[in-house]
Amino acid sequence: MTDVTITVNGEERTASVPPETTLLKMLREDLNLTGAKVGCDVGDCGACTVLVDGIAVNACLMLAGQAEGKKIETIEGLSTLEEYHPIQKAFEEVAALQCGFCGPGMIMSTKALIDQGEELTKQEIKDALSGNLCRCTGYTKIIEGVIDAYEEITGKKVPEVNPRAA
Amino acid sequence: MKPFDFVQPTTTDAALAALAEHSPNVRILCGGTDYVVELKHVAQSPGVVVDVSRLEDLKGIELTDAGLRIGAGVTHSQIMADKMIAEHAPAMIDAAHTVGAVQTRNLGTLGGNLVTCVPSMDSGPTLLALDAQVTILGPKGTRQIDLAEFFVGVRKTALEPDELLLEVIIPSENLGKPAGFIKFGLRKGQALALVNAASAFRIEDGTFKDVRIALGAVAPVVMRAVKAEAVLEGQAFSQELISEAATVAVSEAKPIDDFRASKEYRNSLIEVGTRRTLEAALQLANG
Amino acid sequence: MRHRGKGVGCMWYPIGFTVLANPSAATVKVNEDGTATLLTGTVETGQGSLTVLGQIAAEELGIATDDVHVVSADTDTTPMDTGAIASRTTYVTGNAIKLAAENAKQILFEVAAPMLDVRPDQLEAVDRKIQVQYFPQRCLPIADVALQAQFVMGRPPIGSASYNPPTVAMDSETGQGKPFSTYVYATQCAEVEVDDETGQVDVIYMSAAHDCGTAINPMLVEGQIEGGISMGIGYALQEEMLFDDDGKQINPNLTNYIMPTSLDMPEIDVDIVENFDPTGPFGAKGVGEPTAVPTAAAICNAIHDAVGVRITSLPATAEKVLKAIKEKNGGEQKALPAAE
Amino acid sequence: MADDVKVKEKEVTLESLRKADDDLRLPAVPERTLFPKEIGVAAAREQTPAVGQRATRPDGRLHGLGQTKYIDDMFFPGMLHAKIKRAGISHARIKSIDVSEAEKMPGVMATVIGKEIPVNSFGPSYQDQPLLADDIVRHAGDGVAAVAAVTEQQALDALEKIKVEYEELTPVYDPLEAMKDDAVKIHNNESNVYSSKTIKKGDVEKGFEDSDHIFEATFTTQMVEHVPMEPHASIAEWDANGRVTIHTSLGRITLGRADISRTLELPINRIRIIATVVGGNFGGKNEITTEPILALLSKKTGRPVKSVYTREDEFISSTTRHPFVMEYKTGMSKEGKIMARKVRLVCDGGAYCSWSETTLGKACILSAGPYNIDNLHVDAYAVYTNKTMTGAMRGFGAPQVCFAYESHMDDMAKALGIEPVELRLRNTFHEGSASPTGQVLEAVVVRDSLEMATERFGWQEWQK
Repeated sequence: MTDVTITVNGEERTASVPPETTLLKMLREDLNLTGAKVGCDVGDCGACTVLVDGIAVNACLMLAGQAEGKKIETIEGLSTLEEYHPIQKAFEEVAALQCGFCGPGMIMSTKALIDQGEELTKQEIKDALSGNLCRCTGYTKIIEGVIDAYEEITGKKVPEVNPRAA
Repeated sequence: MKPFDFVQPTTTDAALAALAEHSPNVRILCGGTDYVVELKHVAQSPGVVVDVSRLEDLKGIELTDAGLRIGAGVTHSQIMADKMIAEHAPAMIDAAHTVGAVQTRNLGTLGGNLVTCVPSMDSGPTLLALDAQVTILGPKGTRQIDLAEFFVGVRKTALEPDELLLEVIIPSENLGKPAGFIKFGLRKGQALALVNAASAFRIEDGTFKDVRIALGAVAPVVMRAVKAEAVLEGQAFSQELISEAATVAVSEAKPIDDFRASKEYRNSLIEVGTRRTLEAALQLANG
Repeated sequence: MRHRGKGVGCMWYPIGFTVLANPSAATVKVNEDGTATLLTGTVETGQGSLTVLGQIAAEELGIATDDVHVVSADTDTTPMDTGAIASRTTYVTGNAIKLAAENAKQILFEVAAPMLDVRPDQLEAVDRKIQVQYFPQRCLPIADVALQAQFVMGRPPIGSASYNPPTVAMDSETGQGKPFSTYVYATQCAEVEVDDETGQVDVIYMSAAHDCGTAINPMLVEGQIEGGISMGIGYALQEEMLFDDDGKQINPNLTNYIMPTSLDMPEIDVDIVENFDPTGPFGAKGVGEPTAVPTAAAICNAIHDAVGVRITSLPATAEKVLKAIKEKNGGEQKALPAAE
Repeated sequence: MADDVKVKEKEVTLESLRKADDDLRLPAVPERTLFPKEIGVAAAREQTPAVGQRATRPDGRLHGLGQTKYIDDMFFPGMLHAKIKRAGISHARIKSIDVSEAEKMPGVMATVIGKEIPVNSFGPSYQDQPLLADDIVRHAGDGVAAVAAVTEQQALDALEKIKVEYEELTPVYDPLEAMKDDAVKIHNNESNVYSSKTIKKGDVEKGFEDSDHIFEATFTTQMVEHVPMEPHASIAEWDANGRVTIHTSLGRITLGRADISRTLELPINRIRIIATVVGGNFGGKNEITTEPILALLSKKTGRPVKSVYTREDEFISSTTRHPFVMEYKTGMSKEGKIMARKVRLVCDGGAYCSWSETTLGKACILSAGPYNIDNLHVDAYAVYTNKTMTGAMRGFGAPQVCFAYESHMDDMAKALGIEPVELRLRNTFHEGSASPTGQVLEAVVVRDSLEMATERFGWQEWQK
């Protein structure tokens, strides 16, 4: 067993896990943070997306030991007792999620994207979400939610483009 | 996953020591986007897994006398965001962008992509087209070889079990060399390559010079289409010649027939990919 | 060269099981403060059906969506339901809920009638009030009536009901009969761009006009249509379970089973065709399945329009499209040297 | 030699690691999720009338906060993990199954094989599917045994120790081959055709005679998966009163409960199914899968038992969409009126019937398209093959036939020189049209939908 200490959502946590434990398994089974989901367990679906030192990763592809000492953000850490996180709020308002299983991963990818502070186009948003598979929504309302949240958080606008223009 | 031991050295010396100590029951882990997947499916424990993701020597992108040095542990996302790469080898950014999705690019490393050495790797063709070299660190010190020699076979490289890939170097004379990269996959996002192609050349006095055409996913390892290069080398540039080179490239490749695509279809893509990357490079050459 | 093309796909689709009974039952309990609890045995599988069913109960009781709490999917506590299948939830379960709410409302009316000095059949439930038809000023808050019903009259306003769509068995020789109570209709149009050298098809834009009777919740209807289109795009262009000679699946993973990502989705415009089905709850029918039905047809017709090839076997992969283009061009296509 | 010694030492370490893993690791204190205690409600939820409002979803809020508990997010004290051994062979007779070695593996608490299931068959139309194959394996994804162990890895390791002896049988994968008289029979039936449907309306031969043009075409479609993002998952817990509570990702709990009751020979009132929230269905979660197996494992061990399909399980052993072979023959007048249509549908029904009966029926009725056709003849067949079973999936046969009849329509439009949308408008159902089954249709808006979608598209003015 290895002792792994990580900072999760601002709080230092330690768990004793076998070396072959993934960060995902440690979060879900040892820290009881079940927001990140097991959708494929091989890095295809993105349902387990969490932020490690601010970047989006598939927690199923990172060994817990590799996360030692790092800052982990999960879906459970977004909202506070004071604030409903604007991404979560926007997703609720446009009904971005249907079955919801992809939701936590989708939202964490969105957070990583918006946190970068870059100006975003719709194409860049699609690109940033292409590692998060969703079967219910056709991504349409999810992208709508991301745009709303981005505009709310940054005060900037995502430019309108007509894909049909040759 | 089958149980294994995990070591996480913080210096290259410690990493080499760990490799030496546990060889041959030892494997190197860096980004894990490929190897952790493999670990989940293997029937036998690898024994010891050495995580090299914390080695400072594997990090960083910098200009040296030799050229542009990219640490083996640099992630695809870091490549995409790097200003020096954007300036000196922009085709690498196009290639990095086609690797998996954001999450894969954030974890996956350039070195890992090369070491895994699957035919469909996305980093290989551009680097081959730019005559990249790799530095290998072992118990006896470092050695430098051409990337072309590094690729030995499917999932087989020139790395010895006790060695470590340290860095990739794009020689200084090739910085800014016009190059194009294209990837054909089965969908727009998160696709494995059916065919990858990269081309690079200079135009001097209206003729093609130092032509490089590299193809991925069309042979056991990423390969150069040397006959196709020869079609162009030293010739005055013309569209017909580019098309001819693309046709010749097809004859050099040995793509497989599998469930993703037939050999015939891959051949069509090799032709189109070679032509389009040559055209892209030409556009850059013409400014 | 890239070629644009347009294509249309039109369809019809039934609601509920083919002839077979597929009943739903429901219980609606109006609480003493005028809010309500709905018990249904159907399962929320992502569509938002619980929200829609809550809206149906709320509508019948004249209260708001938020006033209804929905309890579902527990065989110990919720009534029989055939389940989330056959695009039947809004229509069949919805009808059962509407009837159950009507029964609960009837108790409220009977309690309110003497309070308002009218007959129960002269009342209606609107805006959280029980009021006299055509005399909106003669009203009582539904909360007051519910409280009265429960604690003074001793008649808790609880209603239960079931619904099964009426069908007529099909003749075994000719199939003549009435297999379904109702049908929905839809059209989708696709604009694609086809690369004639690689066969790659980009779906650029889709418009979709779907009939679902009354849209109980237009936002959720749109979500169904957009999601159905994405499934249709995968069906049209990429997805296929492949087997080896021993009957084992070659691609049982999301790396090699190619379902659409966000980058593969076009812009979509959704329209809901105005319609009212008198047999459905407040005119509603259903929308779940039909959304995935005409997409592949529209896309394949657009490919045909763009490059003149007819794909007769799905999926229309880039390889298949390129092969068809080459066959069509026959000798025109430059022959490639045969690789060893 | 020195290396060998080292490896040996290693194995001891690994073994001890595994032992340490034997202890159930359950979180002592649940982690908290923060959120403001007073999140406002969207106006649309507060408004009357309720119908027509773009009301937000209360469950959607929980999804976004990561608070929704799907089955895999539930951990009960003492809970075991179950895994199913798949046959990996598409057609075979099982000679023997030996689980004795598996039962000795660390952490393994119980195993189950098909013969232990009281009634080892289920299915919505025909009960032709075993929960675990006990005699004949009919597709490679068929389960043959189940293991419950303390950890998932222990269960997986134990699967490797299960020995199954097979006698290989000739497989048949192509539905057209499987229809032939001399084809190997997958079930103990006279024919592999297990369901057929017919619709006859008017006089189709006369209709062809009256036509100016006859068009024929054949279309085929592939097998696809639902790919719900949440794989099938269940937890079963047998209690002291002989009741079993099952948390499951099932879309139709009432009928699922009846299936479980039948397979376990247990009174319905001793079964409780809680489906809470299902992470995507699309028709794929309309049948029981492992529930009775988990119930038995729970009964044997006195512990809750959980099973979550891997993505691979999801592909190879859950239902899929039917591949179809569709032959169309349509007679047209030169003005573009459909005079007659003959359709033959063959649906690859996979190893078990599942929802194929229903799919075939719907496909048969819908195959004419939303068009007035006075003379129609449709024959449809569902055929067993040694492939993953095909079942309910969003559209029940409709996406297949729609692809065919709409592709066919465009080809005819081109041949007749009639604009494709115009050709459709000349034939669409209208209020009071008689369907292929003679049903008088009401609330028909197919024309409206055509006009609306094409107008939004900009069909008329669109240029390449």
